[in-house]
Amino acid sequence: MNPILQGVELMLAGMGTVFAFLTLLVLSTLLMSRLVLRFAPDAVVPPPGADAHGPTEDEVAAIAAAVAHHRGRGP
Amino acid sequence: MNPILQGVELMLAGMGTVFAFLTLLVLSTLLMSRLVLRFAPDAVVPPPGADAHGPTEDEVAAIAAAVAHHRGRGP
Amino acid sequence: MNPILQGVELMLAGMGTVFAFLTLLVLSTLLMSRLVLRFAPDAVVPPPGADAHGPTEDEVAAIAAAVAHHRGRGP
Amino acid sequence: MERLSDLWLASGLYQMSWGQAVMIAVCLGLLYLAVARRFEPLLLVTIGFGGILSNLPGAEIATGNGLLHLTYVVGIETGAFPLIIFMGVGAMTDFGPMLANPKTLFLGAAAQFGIFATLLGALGLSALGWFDFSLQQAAAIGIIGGADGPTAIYVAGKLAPELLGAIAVAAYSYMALVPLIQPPIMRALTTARERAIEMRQLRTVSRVERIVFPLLLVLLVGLMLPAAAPLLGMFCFGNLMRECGVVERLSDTTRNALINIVTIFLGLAVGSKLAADAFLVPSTLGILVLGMAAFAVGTATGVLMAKLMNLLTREPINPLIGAAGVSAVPMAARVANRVGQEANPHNYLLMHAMGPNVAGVIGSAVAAGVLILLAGE
Amino acid sequence: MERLSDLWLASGLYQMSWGQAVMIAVCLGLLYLAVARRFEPLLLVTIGFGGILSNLPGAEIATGNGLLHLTYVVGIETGAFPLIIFMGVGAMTDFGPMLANPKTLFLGAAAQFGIFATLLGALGLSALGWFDFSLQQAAAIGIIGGADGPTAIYVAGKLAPELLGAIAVAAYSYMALVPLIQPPIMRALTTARERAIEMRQLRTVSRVERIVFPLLLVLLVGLMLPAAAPLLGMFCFGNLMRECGVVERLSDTTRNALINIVTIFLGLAVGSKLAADAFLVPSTLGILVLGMAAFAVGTATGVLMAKLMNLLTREPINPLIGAAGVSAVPMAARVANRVGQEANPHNYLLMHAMGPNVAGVIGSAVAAGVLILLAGE
Amino acid sequence: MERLSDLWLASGLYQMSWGQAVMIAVCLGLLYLAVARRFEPLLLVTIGFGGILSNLPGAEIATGNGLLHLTYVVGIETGAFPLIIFMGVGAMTDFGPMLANPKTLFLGAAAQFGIFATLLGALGLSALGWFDFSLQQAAAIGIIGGADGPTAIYVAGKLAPELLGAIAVAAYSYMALVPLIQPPIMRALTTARERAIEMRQLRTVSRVERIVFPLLLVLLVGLMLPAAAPLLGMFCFGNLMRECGVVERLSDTTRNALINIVTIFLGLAVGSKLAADAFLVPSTLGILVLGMAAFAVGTATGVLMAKLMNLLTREPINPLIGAAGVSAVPMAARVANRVGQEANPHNYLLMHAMGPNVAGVIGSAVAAGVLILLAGE
Ligand code: NA
Ligand code: NA
Ligand code: NA
Repeated sequence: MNPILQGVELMLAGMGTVFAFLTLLVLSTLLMSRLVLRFAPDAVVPPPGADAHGPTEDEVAAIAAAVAHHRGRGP
Repeated sequence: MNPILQGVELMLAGMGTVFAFLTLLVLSTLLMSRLVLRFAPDAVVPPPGADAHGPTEDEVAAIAAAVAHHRGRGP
Repeated sequence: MNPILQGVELMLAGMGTVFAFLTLLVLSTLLMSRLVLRFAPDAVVPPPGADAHGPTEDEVAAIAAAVAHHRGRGP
Repeated sequence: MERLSDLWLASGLYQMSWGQAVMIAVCLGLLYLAVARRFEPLLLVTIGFGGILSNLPGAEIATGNGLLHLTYVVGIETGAFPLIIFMGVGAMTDFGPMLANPKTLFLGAAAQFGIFATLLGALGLSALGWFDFSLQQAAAIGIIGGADGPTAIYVAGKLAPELLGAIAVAAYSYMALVPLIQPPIMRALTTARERAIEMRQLRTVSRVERIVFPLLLVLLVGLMLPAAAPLLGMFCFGNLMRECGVVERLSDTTRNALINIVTIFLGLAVGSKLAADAFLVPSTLGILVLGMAAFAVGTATGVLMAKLMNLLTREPINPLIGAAGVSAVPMAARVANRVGQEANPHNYLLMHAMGPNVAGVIGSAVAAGVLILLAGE
Repeated sequence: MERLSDLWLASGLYQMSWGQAVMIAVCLGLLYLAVARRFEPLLLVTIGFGGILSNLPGAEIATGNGLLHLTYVVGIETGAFPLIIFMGVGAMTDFGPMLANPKTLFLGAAAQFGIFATLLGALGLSALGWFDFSLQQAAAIGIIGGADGPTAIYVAGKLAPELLGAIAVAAYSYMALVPLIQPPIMRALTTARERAIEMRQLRTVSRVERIVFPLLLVLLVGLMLPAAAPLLGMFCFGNLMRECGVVERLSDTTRNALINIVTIFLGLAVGSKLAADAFLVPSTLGILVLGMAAFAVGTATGVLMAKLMNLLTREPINPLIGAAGVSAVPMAARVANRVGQEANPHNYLLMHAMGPNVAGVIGSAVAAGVLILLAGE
Repeated sequence: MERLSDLWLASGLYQMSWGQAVMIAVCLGLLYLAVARRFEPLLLVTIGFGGILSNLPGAEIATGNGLLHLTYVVGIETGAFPLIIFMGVGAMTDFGPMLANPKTLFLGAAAQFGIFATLLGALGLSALGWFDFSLQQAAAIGIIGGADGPTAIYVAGKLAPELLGAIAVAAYSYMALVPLIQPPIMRALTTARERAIEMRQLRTVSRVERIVFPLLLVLLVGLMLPAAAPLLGMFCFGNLMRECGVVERLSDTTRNALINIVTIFLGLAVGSKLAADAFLVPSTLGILVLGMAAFAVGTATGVLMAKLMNLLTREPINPLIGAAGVSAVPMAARVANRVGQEANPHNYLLMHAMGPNVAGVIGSAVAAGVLILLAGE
């Protein structure tokens, strides 16, 4: 078969699949979100990593800032 | 041979070995401890990891606690 | 060939190559440094690792020291 | 048009079997337990997700040159992953409580009876014609009673790789279920007064003892039972790195980056054994039932051994800590502590239970060595 | 004397070809861009240095039993390295903005047109007789338009390993050049008023949604297009570890030690494909030109799709965020934000652009699956 | 009964040879030195424990499909582990002092005489009939004088894998013994006045110089001696990652998690070469004696070279820093500093000694290249 034709066919199949897949993903995501928000609403949203052991980088940075703040206004 | 008999034999050999091994381990551990405490007593027991470089997770947590404590009672 | 002779030959070739290579390296390093200092002088020398994300071990240590200092002279 | 039909023929929807759909549901269930109930999440998240990937028809991740199959071949067929995990576990293990009271090693020995009783049970069910387990398979099922993930995977990889998926799932699931499985058995076998026994505070253990112990253990296992030497050797190596105090950077990497990396790939590789055609077979049901029995029997014999020791020795032992002898570190020790506090709120058994707990790791590694040696081939 | 001549015959000076000298200069150029201009430094430093090592004649690092060649065989021929990197990327990806506004997934779909247009372009240039790309090669070149390094390397490794060096260099270079390539196209296709559109603030996304989404995605891809399941499966696995909150230690290692280690060896292995005889061929020039076109077309179709959606839906979309649909995470999202602020200083598009940005990752992985399925063999 | 006899026949006690018992004692000695005396603990703990495991009869860890043997095949036969370690060492190395005073490179050249003198010595002992070392073996023994672990393991793996255990143990042991071996030689060859020489403070080195140097070095080695390019190339790659400032996350992982992981497995794999039948042979004694000589000769020629340079150049050099040219980073530089302070308490030689110290690493990698090229095959 003419390679250009093959390419066109591949483009149609490819973009078709990409759009079909992402359309399905949009629909199922919307459905999923609706179901989750109805049946499993979590009032507080713990940030990912909240269960991590030990202080995170951000926390350490916060500590550093706190110390800096304290020292800045110290005697 | 009857597989059940094989199993019984394996159980006897297995539990026998486990107990024999752990009995030997108990005896040699008691002996080892006695020898160590007699010939190589270390007055202070440095916690494992004392040689680690940099602050440990616990130390960082302690720092965080210290800062929090300080801020809590601050003006 | 006599292995000792082979060894002597290898020693001559080896030490010769080592000295030749390192002489070339000295010369090209001197040349490189001269070129760099002329054409690409950087007034401030940022320490390596300055671009690292998050506080470094040293910084955390500094925080720890700061807290310790503060607590030491606290009430 | 032809392209469309190619796409359809290659789709999962077209190719999926009922078994694969069931297995995906099972794996979603494992993930639910891991995430919502925190059942051994490190392993059940990775195994569960690996299981999903392995049941997507056409993805070919768990076959041929697929990543999960290659990982299985490289890491589990060779035994490398469980051994490295065991090294990491060694680098996390504190032998202090056991060294302070070496008698607790006997509790770790007694609890291994669950392994061999289950082995016999598996052979019995086969004799009844309900299942058809060979001696190797029965031994691999028994090791679930060791309550120790890497040991179970190592032994199953050697003796019965075709059952590895079910054995690993059973081992980790029941380890997570220890707080449900053990307390009724512990209460049934003890009086309230026994459960209230307070134990003498443990002595301090010196640094030299901690350093010498892993060397003593590896030499003893080398002399007595070399078949257990790979498992216990790597365990002792990790522990020596931890305790010797001069290779802290290696020890730290071993119990963090290295064990984490290997855990991820171990879990995925075990997941590759959850493909429907291998997992949805009657023997899986047998493995799940027998594995539960293994935990129960081990718990019971651990408690009974503690009671026996109370008859024979002067210093009182709270029999609850015998249940920690199955291992399931540190869950079983926590369970012993909790059940003890129900009977006596001033009772702090946690440290006392850590002794039999780590002894159980040694005990099941020794049992593993015997099984590999005598049931292997 | 003979030894001296051996040394001279074995020296690089004696053996070096012009091509190797040129390639070393090219690699020094890549290193310059990476270090002085911060062009994708993680990959261009490692690829560039690997390229230098591969063009030292007589060193034999990139051939036979040389380290770089072994790394290539173990890590890229098997697909392991790009898949592991993708897992790490998943562990770094926040699907929140996309979940808050799933419509932006369409932008990530539209921008994949760059891939297929480029594929057609490669076949067209071959029909004109300028180059001689097979269908497989054209598909591998097209994937540069996915603007996603690991996807490009994975597809090229499967379909056209002989072009992998050029494709990887093009993909990472153009990802670094996104701030230069995209803005003119974005401005040309939009009015100042469109660029000034402010978007409604995104809703908060719940933790459960974040956990369920990767499972939904992997199941959908398994049902629809299993050929994309390895890539998207590992991506979803990383993301699940990140979001589930119970395996933080695995997630942390995945997005730090593990992805860093694999990046180093991936870069060196890709560098091993920069040997002069494989890289200094006319097709490389074609790949560079076509790759640039792929980015441009994808940017354009992303923007145009956003304009089309504005015609069809009520809630206004700033068409600039369509350009982020090519992926090039997070560079393209930042570019959209910057161009938006030029038109309206109060316009904060960054979060809105992250949706199409990560959608573009999914979109190009789906496209990769189609290409592997239909152009493979 | 039969089972009992199986267990006995499989036990270590039954199978152990005298040689294995001796080797276990030797390994316990290495562990003692590593832990109690802090002799190169990172390597001697891992090698020593690997050696114990390899001498447990019946454990079969260091043979066949045993973990240590597989590790050896994958990591040392391919050269991958020493090369990765060298990359990590590069990421830890500061070339600043050497760049500030490039003349010190000559000291690193002179100290390599220890390598070639030892090679001759090994051939001489063979000519006398005391030992029977081939040219390859003599070259591998000589490289102990490079005082650089990964280089020694890399060369021994290529030229004389059968001697690798003894060579690695000798190299790391003598590196740990540098504070005992070097000072007497340094004092014997210098006057108190020479040792008291203070050196001019080093100039600041710019960031660009630091970045360009590893590139200059890898290109020079590629042009002059490609056989040394794998070693020095990986070393330069690590150093470039360190200095370029844009891939800090890769550089950090390289000098932490990655080098730690590889060190663990390198040590275990080297330990697998400490099995009694390979190690308890007369040639090991020869290797230990020759290795000691290698360190001594290298120290001496380094010091003498510094004295020669003092005759030829204006700016005075403290001859003690010549001893640091053997490498043994950073121990030898510290020794030079300490001996210098004995003669003149205001003398801070540490930074000055770091120049020849890292030059010694380059020098012995070049020597390794020559040996592999001319003695190989
Ligand atoms: Na156990
Ligand atoms: Na994309
Ligand atoms: Na050296």
